[in-house]
Amino acid sequence: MMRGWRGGVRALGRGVLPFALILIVWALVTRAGVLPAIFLPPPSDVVRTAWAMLKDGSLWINIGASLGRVVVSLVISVPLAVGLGIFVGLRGRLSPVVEPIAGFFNALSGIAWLPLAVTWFGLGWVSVTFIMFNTIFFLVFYNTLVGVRSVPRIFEHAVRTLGGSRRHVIFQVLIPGAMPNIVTGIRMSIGFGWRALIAAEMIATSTGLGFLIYNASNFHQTDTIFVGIVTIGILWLLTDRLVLQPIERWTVERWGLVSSGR
Amino acid sequence: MGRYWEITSTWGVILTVSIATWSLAAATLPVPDYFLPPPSAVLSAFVELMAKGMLPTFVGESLRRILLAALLGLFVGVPLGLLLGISRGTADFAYPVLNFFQSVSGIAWLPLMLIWFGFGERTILVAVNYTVLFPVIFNALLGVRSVPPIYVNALRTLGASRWRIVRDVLVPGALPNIAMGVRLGLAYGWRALIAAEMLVGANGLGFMIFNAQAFHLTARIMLGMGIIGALWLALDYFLLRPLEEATIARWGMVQR
Amino acid sequence: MKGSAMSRFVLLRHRSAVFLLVVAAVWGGWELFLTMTAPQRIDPALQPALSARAPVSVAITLGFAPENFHIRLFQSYGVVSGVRGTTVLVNRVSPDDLGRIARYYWVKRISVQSEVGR
Amino acid sequence: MTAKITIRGLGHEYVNPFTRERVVALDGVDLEVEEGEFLTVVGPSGCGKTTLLNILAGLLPKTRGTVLLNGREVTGPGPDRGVVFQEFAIMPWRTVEKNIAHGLEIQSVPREERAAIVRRFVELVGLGGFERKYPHELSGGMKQRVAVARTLAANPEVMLMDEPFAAVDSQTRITLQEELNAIAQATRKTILFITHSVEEAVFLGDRCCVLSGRPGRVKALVPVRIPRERRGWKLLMSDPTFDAAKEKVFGLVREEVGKEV
Repeated sequence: MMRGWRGGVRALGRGVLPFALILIVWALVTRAGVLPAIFLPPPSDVVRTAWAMLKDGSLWINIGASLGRVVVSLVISVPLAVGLGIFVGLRGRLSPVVEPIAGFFNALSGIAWLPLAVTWFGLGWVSVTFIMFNTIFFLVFYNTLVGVRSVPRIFEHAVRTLGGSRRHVIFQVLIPGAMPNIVTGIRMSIGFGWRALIAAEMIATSTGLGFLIYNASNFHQTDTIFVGIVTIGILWLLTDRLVLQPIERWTVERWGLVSSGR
Repeated sequence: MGRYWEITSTWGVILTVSIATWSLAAATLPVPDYFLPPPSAVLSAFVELMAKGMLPTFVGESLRRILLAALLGLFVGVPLGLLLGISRGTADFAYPVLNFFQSVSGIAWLPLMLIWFGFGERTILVAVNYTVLFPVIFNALLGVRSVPPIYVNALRTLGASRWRIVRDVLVPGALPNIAMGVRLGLAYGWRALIAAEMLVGANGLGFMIFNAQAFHLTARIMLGMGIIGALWLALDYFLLRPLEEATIARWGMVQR
Repeated sequence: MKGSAMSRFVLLRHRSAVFLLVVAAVWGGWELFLTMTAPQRIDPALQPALSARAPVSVAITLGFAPENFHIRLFQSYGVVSGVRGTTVLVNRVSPDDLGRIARYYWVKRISVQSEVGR
Repeated sequence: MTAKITIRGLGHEYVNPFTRERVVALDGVDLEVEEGEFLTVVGPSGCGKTTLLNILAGLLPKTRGTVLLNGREVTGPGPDRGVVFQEFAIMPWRTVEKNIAHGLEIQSVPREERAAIVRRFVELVGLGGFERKYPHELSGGMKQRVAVARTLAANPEVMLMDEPFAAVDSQTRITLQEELNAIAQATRKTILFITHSVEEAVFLGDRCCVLSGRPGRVKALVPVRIPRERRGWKLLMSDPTFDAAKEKVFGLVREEVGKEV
C-alpha cells in the first residue's frame, strides 16, 4: 500500500506542470519590472546564460570539478569506512567505546573542518576533498558500526549451529544484516557531502559549482547564480534517481528491511 | 571481569592514548607550531575566550539562530507540510517543487541572498531557515501521503469527517516522517549555519573558527570544532532523539 | 519510554524536559547575575550624564587588550575613537547602550572619557 | 548401544556481568536420548528449558557436568546438532531456496547435489512454489517450515527445537505438528523438542521429560506409547492412552508451577 501511494506521487511528481507554472510567474514578475535585474533576472536571461556556458564549456568544467570530487571522495572513503565499520563492529570490547566517538565526529563532519583543512592543506582542491572525505567517511563508518551492532544475535546463532565459522558469520550475517544501515549511511553521506562540497568550494577553491555561484555573486551576475543553483538541483535529483534509489531497491527494499540509520 | 570494568578501561585506554599521541605529535612533528597545537593550548584557548567574553557570544549567537530555525521548522514547516499533504491535488503539485528545492542546499542560495540581503544577519537567517524548512515540509508531506489508505478508509466507514480523519489518522500516521524531517532539516541547518557564519562573517561558531584560521590561531579552531560537535550531540540527544522515539515508539510505526 | 502512555509526571522527568529546564535556569540565572553586577562597573561620575538621558563619551576598561571582536562590538554602540592598552574610548554612547555594555562580565569599568585624557 | 545424547550432572549458573548476581538455571540434570527418539521437554516457565537446549547446541558454555553426543563431548555449536529457534532465525536477505541450502553451502556441498537436497526438503515441508520468495513475504508458519527444512537439509545427527511453534496461530500450529510428526517418521531423525505446551509435548514425544521449577532438574520421564503412524489430531482426540499421558504430565507440571508461585 505504501508503495502504491509513494509510487503514484512520484509518477505525477515527474510532471512538468509545477515547474512550468513557476516559470510563468517568474517571467511575469520580472517583466513587470518590480525588481531590478540584478535581483531577479528574467528566465530568458538565465536560459541564455546557461546555453552560453554550456557552449563555451565553462558549466561542464565546473560540473566536472564538483562531481569529480564527489566521486573521488566516495571511491576512497566508502569502502574504507564500511571495512573499518565492520572491523570495529566485530570487536565487542572496542565498539561500545568507539561508537560514541564516531558519533561525535559524525556530528562534526562537514564544513566545520574547513578552517583546519585550510591550515593543513591551504586553499585548493586538497582541502575540499579532505572535507568531502571526512564527511562521507564518518557518516558511513558510524552507520556501518551501528548497523553491525544491531544485527540480531539470533542470526549469528543460526549460522553457528549450521557449522558456520567466524568467516561465515561475518559475510553471511553481519554484512547483509548491516546493509540497511550501510545504505542509509551512503545515502546520507552523499547528501551531506554534496552540501559540504558546495560550501567548501565557495571558500577554498577556484573551480566547481560552489565557486561558480559565489564568484558570480561578487560580480552581481545573478543569472549565473541561477544557472548554478538549477544545475545543483538537477544533479542531486539525478544522483538520487540513478544511484541512490537503485541501491536501496536492490538491497533493502527487496529484503523488506527498514534501517535505523542516524 | 565485570562489563563495567571492561568498558571503562577501554575508554581510559583510548582517551589516554589519543591525548598522548596528540601531545607527542604536537611536540615532535617538524611543522610550524600553529599546525598542530597541543591539547593544553586548546584548553588555554577555552579559558582565554571565556575570560574575554567571546565564547559565550559565539555559542549564544549560533544557538539562537539554530533554535529559531527549529521553532520555525516545527510551527511553520510541519503544519505547512501537513496542509500540502492532505489533499492529493496540492500534494502532487508541491511534491516535485519541494523535492527540487530540498535538493538545492541552503548554502547554494547564499550567494543570491548576499545580493538580496547583503552581508548581514538576514542572509544567515534566510539561508539557515531555508535549509531547515524544506526537509521538514517535504517529509511532513511525504508522511501524510504514506499513511496506509486502509486507516483512512477504516475511519471513513465509521462516518468520520474529513477533519477527524486528519486529526486521528493522517497527523499521527505522519509523525515518524515528521520527526525524521525535523532531524534531517536541523542536521542540514546546523551545517548551513556554520558555513553561512563563515561566509558572512557574523558572530557565531562558524565565524569563530574561520576567523581564527586567518590569524593561525589553530587552538581556537579546534576548540570551536569541539563545541560544534558537542552542541549537536546535546541537541540530538536531548531534543531530537526523544522526538523520534516518542513518535516511533508510541505507534511502533516503523513503516515497512 | 516504551510507548507507554506519557503521563504528565513521566513527561516532566524525561531528559528533554530536564534539559530545557536546566538551560532555562542557567540562562535566567546568568542574565540576572549580569543585571545585578552591571551597576558596579559604571563610574559614579557618569550618573549625571545618565540621568540627563544624553549620549556620553566614555572610556571602557577591560581586563585584557581588546580584540577586533570587542572593537566591532563597541562600534555597534557608538564611535570608537581610540584604544589605550586595555581601555577603549567610545563616543556618543546612549544611556541605554551604556547599561547594556555594563552587563558584559568582561568589562572592568566604564568611566568618563575626559578623566582619562585624550 | 550408547545413547545418542548423554547428559550427566549438568548444572548452569547465569552471572550478571554488572551486578555479579548469580542465578542457578540448571542443577544436576541427568538425561539420555536414544537414537531416532523424539524426546519432548516440558516444564514451568523459567525452569531452564532453553538453557538446556542452548548448552546442547553449544551456544552456551555449561558451568558443570558432561554432555556427550555419540559418546563425544560437546564443545561448541556444530552442524551435527541442528537447531530450530523460537524466533524465525532465517536470513531475511536470502530467498527460501538459499536459506534452506545455507547449511549445505557452509559445508561446501557441490551445487547440483545441493539443489537436489533443497528440492527434496522444499517438498517435504510443503513450500513448493515459494522457492524464490524472501522471508518478509512469508507467513510465520511458512518461515518456521523454512527453518525446519534448513536444519534437516544440513543432515544433523540431532535436531534441537526451541518452542518453534510458539509464535504461530493455533490452526497453523496443529498442521505444523502433524507435518513434523510425518517428517520424524520419514527421516527417523533424533529430535529434542522444547515446549511450554503439555498437549504439544505429549502429541509429539515418544517420551516426555518434565523439568522441575528453577533450578531445573529432571523431575520425571513419561513414555507416550502411541505408534507414530496413529498420531493425528482426529485420532488422538478420543485416544485413552493419549489422555492418560496428558493428565500425568499435566499433573507433574502443575506441581512445579505451584512451587514456582
